[in-house]
Amino acid sequence: MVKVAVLQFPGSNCDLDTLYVLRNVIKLDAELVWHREFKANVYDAVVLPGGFSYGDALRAGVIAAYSPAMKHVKEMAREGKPVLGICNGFQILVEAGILPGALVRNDTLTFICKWVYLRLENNKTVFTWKGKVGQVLAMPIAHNEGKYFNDEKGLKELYENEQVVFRYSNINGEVTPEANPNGSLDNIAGICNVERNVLGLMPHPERAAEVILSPYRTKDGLLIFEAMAEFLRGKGVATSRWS
Amino acid sequence: MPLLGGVEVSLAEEEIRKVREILGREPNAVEAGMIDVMWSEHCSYKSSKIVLKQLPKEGERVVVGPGYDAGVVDIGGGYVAVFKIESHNHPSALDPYNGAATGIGGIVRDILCMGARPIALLDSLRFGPLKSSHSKWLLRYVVKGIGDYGNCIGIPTVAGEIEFDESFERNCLVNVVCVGVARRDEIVLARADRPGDLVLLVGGATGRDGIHGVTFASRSLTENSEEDRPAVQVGDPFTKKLLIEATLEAIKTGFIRGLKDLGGGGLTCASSEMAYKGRRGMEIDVSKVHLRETGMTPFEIMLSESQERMLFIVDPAGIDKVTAIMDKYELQWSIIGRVIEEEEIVVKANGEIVARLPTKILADPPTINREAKKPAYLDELLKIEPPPMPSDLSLTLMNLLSSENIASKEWVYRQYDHEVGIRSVVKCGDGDAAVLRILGEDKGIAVASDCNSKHCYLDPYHGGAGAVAEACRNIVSVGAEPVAIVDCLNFGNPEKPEIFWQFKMAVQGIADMCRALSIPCVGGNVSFYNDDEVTGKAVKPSPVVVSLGVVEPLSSIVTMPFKEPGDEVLIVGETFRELGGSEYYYTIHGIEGGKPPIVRFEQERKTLEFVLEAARRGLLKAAHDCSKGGIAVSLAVMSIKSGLGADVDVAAIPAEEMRLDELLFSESHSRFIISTSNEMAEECFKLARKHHVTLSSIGRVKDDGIFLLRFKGEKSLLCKVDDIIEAWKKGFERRMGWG
Amino acid sequence: MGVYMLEVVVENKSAAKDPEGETIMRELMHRNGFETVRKVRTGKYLRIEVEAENKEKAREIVFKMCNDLRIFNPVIHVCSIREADV
Amino acid sequence: MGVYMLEVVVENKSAAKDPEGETIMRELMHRNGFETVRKVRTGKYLRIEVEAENKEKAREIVFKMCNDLRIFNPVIHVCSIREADV
Ligand SMILES: Nc1ncnc2c1ncn2[C@@H]1O[C@H](COP(=O)(O)OP(=O)(O)O)[C@@H](O)[C@H]1O
Ligand SMILES: [Mg+2]
Repeated sequence: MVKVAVLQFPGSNCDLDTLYVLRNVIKLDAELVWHREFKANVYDAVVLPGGFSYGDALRAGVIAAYSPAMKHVKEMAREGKPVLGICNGFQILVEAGILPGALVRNDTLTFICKWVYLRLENNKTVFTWKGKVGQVLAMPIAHNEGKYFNDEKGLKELYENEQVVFRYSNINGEVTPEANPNGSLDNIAGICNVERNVLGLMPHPERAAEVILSPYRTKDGLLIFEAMAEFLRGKGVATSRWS
Repeated sequence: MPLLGGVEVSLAEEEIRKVREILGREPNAVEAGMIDVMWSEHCSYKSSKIVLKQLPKEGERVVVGPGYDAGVVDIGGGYVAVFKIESHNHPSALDPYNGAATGIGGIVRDILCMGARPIALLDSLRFGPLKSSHSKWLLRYVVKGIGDYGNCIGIPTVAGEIEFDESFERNCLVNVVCVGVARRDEIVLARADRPGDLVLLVGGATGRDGIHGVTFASRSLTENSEEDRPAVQVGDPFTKKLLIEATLEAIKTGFIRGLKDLGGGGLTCASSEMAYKGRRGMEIDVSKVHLRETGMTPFEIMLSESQERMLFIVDPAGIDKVTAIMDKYELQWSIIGRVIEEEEIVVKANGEIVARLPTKILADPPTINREAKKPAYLDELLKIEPPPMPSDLSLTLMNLLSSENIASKEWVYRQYDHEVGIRSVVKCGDGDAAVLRILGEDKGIAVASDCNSKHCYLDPYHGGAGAVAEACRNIVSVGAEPVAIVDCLNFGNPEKPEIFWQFKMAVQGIADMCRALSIPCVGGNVSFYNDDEVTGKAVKPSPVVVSLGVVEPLSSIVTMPFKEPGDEVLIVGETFRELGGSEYYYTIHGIEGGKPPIVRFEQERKTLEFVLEAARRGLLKAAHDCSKGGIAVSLAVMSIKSGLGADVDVAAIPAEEMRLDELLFSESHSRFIISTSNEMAEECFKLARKHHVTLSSIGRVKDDGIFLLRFKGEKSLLCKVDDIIEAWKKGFERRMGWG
Repeated sequence: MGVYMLEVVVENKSAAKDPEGETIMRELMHRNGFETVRKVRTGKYLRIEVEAENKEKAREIVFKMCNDLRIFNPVIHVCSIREADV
Repeated sequence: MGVYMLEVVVENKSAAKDPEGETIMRELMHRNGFETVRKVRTGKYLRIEVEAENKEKAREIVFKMCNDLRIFNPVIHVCSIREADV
């Protein structure tokens, strides 16, 4: 049986939500792991949930990035195991250098909580292989520091390596300035590593995994967790890189 | 200020005499300081206690009523809901950011210390009109303070309300609500009843901050309040989040015998109230308390109101297990004393006794019977002549929709995480009340907070009753059954007989309405002295009521937007010529007086029962109560939220004789707008007859993009749906400006 | 007329807590080997370029602005203004 | 051993936008009559007290710390360190 860890840092606050979806909706064997007790070799995948690790002191994610637990996360990433960072989890992955770029304060200068649409740009990752490029997903965002930034060179590399996974779009999948909630570079909402087993995204798929929670009666967030679950069970269009 | 025990206290001369009489001696400085805070209005409820007695506390579902940190009600299936409201008005007026943030911190502790996991926050706010830059500044930072704190600790802010009125210009009101859930057997009480149990202080280190915060809250704001620095605290949501998780984990050990948060009155209040409830005493050694500053005196330690602290009464057998949990979360803790047999609070420092007082003198101070007198202004205000009828009602509606009191509050709730916890089924802006599901059950909790201070000003009795009625209507609107309320009573200086009269009348109104609906009041908070010493002006009386309901199954939830073209639009209830205190008078005509709405108790009950049964039987496709702005605004909002038009015949509205504008904008109670399919309309009428409720079909939902109200063959009010959407959605944001 | 650059720093008063500074010190610095750090306080920094007749006038403008526009709240903050090199 | 106080300011690189500074200038300052303000940049300010043998050592420690602990993110930030009065 595969086992998924939901990694808890002091201040994580979407940990229980993520666990609920993994256990009750996806029916995976998942457990909460306190950052001090986290070990790479025990788990087949790890999710870094949303929240405010260390109260966002200095910069969102930066202190957790120095936690010894992140060495284990890096190791899992290197081994090709699925690593998913949601919201604060994404911020931590970026601060830890596992994913490139920076996440900075929203252009609105405020926290933003709202449902947005995402265009799937890359369906060759562990988390998106069940989707189609161009597919539009509805999910909520809830963050202060979610504006993706990278320098020119960094952005070029992202595209060359097909690392851009989600971009903010309108309902028709058009990537427009109006559809960009926080000022992210190129409307980028989520990226993966070159090997495509690590995904970080600002929107919250765990809040969009049940029809009852969606204003549109959708459950688009499931796509990500289901793809991961089936991948872990040996299914999916695995490329040689993942094996 | 007078002296007691050689220190300045904020007590009246007569109270000082009483202290000496009860004690039979002069207290020392530490004791005097302890008595001073405990006898403050904030801690003792000395002015309000007698009046609050009338509120009904009993009910089948009540597990814990008033007197503890939060009310607890049974919601079935082995679950209880815990909720409470608190004001943080004074600190927020000086430092809106930290004042509001620490308000959230405080109310969360109240829920937590009952043993429940906090699952939702609400905020009920009042400011001066937004044309003032001061009001904008207050609002901007109050919202940021609530958002930053609530978002960080991962508790969604799911609903609230905001009112604007000149009377709040210098005295803003910041009331915050927290809701928790627990299994019934997990509830812990703030009680110390077994001698030998250990007293464990956990969380933030104690500093000099907030000493005398409660005496400050029990006074009016003065010119030099800005120098009153100790009253302003800085919140630490990160530590609070750890405290929440550690506390819930500690309760699971079964060794926690009592639990209380440290808020106003600090260690003095927490220790004496817990001991008093358990009919025991407590010995506290202040030299054991972990401190943030050096050289703190016993006086300062006993009175400090430093944030993010909890007091645990722990079975000695489990102390290691409990402190190991605190260590896991890296929270500081210290064992500072033990429960004792004798009913007294003994404070020691370095082996010496520095204070020794009977618990009763601290936890049960004498009450005051204040004088009440009906204000002279009232009769004058009621007599006001009706203003002329506007020539363009469409424009009038647009102006109302874009007014700060009615326009969408999206600017505010965008900044609140209202989804964390994955329980928010009906979120901010979706319905009259928020609905939170109970994870793993087909059941939800609905909550809404309400108060119309303009109504209350003109008639505090019906205003108080109306706040209960409106809060319950909001619960029923989403298909839930109201089961209990809590209240937050915001008034001016109770030493003024006119203010105390307002207070008494409002509480009576709340109590009578609760009785009429058979709904208990399980808790509350009183905030007096919301007045300005310079101008002598008090806030409009604002008894905020939070109603909590249960909705089951979740499929019976009803929301506000119209659903499909062709659906029938109906109005429940009758409209009276009650425009006093209406948004229409205030915004369009600048009038403050007139005859305000009264609550017809029996009719209100029947109306609520009808709508609830209709919702449960699946007859309602949409429901919305009529409140601020009257029928016209309610209909418009249902149209706006759906993007659908409507064609309504105003002449079909059951009402007493009045002008068209009065009919459209009167704010009479006991009314709802509902929509239903043609097939179900007949059932609705049958049900209305059964409940003896007036129901009238007034029009249809349309998809032509037009919002139209006809009257006697004429198109009296006609707007494009896109235009009313624009007016309502942008009205607030436009006033606030950036970010 | 010249252009002058001024720096504005807004911090919590020293008697008030600064939880962010405490967290940075404890969880980031001390934990990662920089134990000799004794205290960290955080603040907000603004660099302002303003047109004025002279240095003193520039300072006056910025001072007035910080007060009038509530760049800081005297209840809880201290605000310091200094000159910087353009 | 002595205690030295250093200031660290983290700002966005000049090529990167600073929406907060722009908003403060446009919406707060210009709109309220302070039109002579030409530019506003915001940053994060840290005041750090560190124990060290001497000033130079203190500076070295803080310098190393800023780099090692990502006090700034080199993709977007610049960081300046200066001495301050204790
Ligand atoms: N301060 C606030 N915080 C969170 N939500 C709010 C706040 N003010 C209003 N709301 C939400 O906006 C919606 C409309 O509120 P309100 O204007 O009071 O409507 P109504 O008059 O119909 O009750 C509700 O869902 C309410 O919860
Ligand atoms: Mg309502």
